[in-house]
Amino acid sequence: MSHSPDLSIQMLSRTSLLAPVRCMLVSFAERIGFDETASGHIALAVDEALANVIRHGYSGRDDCRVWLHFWELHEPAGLRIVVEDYARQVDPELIRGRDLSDIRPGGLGVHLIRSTMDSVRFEKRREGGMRLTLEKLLGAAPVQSAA
Amino acid sequence: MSHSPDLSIQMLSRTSLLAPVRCMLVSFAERIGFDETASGHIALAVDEALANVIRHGYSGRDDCRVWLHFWELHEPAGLRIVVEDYARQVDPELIRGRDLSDIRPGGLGVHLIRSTMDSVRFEKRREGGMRLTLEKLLGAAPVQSAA
Amino acid sequence: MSKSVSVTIQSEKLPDGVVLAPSGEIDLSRSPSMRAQVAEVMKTAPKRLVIDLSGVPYMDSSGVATLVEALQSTRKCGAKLLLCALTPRVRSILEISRLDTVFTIVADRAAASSD
Amino acid sequence: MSKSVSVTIQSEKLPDGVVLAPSGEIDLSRSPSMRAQVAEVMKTAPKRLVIDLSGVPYMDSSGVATLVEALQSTRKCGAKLLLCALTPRVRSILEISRLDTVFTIVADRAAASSD
Ligand SMILES: Nc1ncnc2c1ncn2[C@@H]1O[C@H](COP(=O)(O)OP(=O)(O)O)[C@@H](O)[C@H]1O
Ligand SMILES: Nc1ncnc2c1ncn2[C@@H]1O[C@H](COP(=O)(O)OP(=O)(O)O)[C@@H](O)[C@H]1O
Repeated sequence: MSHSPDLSIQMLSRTSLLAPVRCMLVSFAERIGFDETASGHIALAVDEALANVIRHGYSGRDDCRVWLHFWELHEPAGLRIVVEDYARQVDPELIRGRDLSDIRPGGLGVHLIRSTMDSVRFEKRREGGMRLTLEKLLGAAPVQSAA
Repeated sequence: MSHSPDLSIQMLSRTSLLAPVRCMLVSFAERIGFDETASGHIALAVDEALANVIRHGYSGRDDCRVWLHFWELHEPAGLRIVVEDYARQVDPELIRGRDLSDIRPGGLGVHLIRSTMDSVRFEKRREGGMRLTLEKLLGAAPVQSAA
Repeated sequence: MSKSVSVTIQSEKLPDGVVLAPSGEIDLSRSPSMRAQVAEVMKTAPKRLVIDLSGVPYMDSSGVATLVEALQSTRKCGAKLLLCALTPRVRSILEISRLDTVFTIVADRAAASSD
Repeated sequence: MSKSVSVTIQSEKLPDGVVLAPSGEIDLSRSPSMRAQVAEVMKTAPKRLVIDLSGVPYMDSSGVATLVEALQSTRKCGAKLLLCALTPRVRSILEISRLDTVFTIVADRAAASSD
């Protein structure tokens, strides 16, 4: 991350803030050149990531902090989003989607993030908490159903 | 400002970021209970404030920083928005709308901010730059044409 | 805990069941309210539950989980669940989740009330 | 400087002038493009300039400034400027700015082409 983000958000871990963040992100992605479908997928991925930080990382507490950073990427064009928290640390290997053929409520979030974004990386932050780095390029392969 | 904001934004002084911020703000205001018209007015006020920081404060440079902080207010219900910069300091007295009966392009921003928000305060920040504090309460008097 | 925001759901009686038409974006702040309202309706033992999604421009995985729960509880009672009038984003999330073939999805309320 | 984003403006010829129909939100990132396109059209010396705002859900004071400039340049040439099909937010900003009585505002393109 050589240069500073175009835009950063610091928010409380409240589900009522998911909608404002999605709205901002759809507009940001559309200005970069993503079409309506792709912008919607980007907003969905971030929504799922935030929902997981709130539910799993912070166990549903609404007074903790989450940071989001947004970059427009050039050559190739696209965007990068980083989600950071001070929540419970988990081994990145353990954050994975379940078998979709087992039809049950829940367990779709990580699948949705992986299938809508081109690059997804979870890591433990040295200072505590987790970091998720998402990237999506303009004109990359369209979204596929999760395998 | 006793408690920390619900949501804060740090952004570059780019006009392309005005739209994402407006979108976020409309959604934030609607969740608090403002109707479509009032939410649109809040987004307009912040849009005008940011445009002024970019044009007047930072002379159109697009690599400077602006901070926004948003609070939902309770008893009475409403919202507070603070816009901060490290731009040129101006005497708050000098930031005022012009006579509207003189029809010419420009000079409407401060009028729009004052007529759409219930409380508007410009001040010099001790650490440099300016701070604008805006408040709007739910169920306050409707917006009037600027006098 | 985060406050849950209530979802406005219109309902309409059918000869053999009920249509529910939620409106607004169904995300983690709203799905608990939708889940509660679906559970309430299931107590009336409908033979057919239609969920008209025309008023739902966006749904995340918590909304999808609510639909899967509705599917499971209708199956348990031998009732039928039909989804209708999906907006593009809602259709997309069901497709990515491979649930578009698990649910019975029809074009509109008329088709859902009479198949 | 911030990049200006171009506004898509459709245009239609009238017997005595032209209709311009910009689309999208007109804010500080877009008003320079709209200003340039209006100036371009004014070079053709239309007797009537109609700006159809049905595709503009939002406009800030920089968009309003562009309209005031258009008003001034049509007046200078003895031409007529008409605004039509205002969306609620655009009407509201003109009202707050006390410009709703300064501009000639009509309901739709038909009314604007023939008054
Ligand atoms: N931010 C996070 N912090 C901790 N654990 C997480 C996080 N995100 C995901 N996980 C883990 O990954 C699993 C799969 O997440 P997901 O696919 O979103 O399904 P669900 O949240 O419905 O269980 C979760 O059950 C949880 O154990
Ligand atoms: N953030 C700011 N920093 C410095 N000066 C400002 C700022 N905001 C407003 N002003 C001053 O107030 C005047 C009125 O602003 P405004 O009503 O928005 O009209 P305009 O920007 O079109 O001149 C500006 O011309 C400028 O001198």
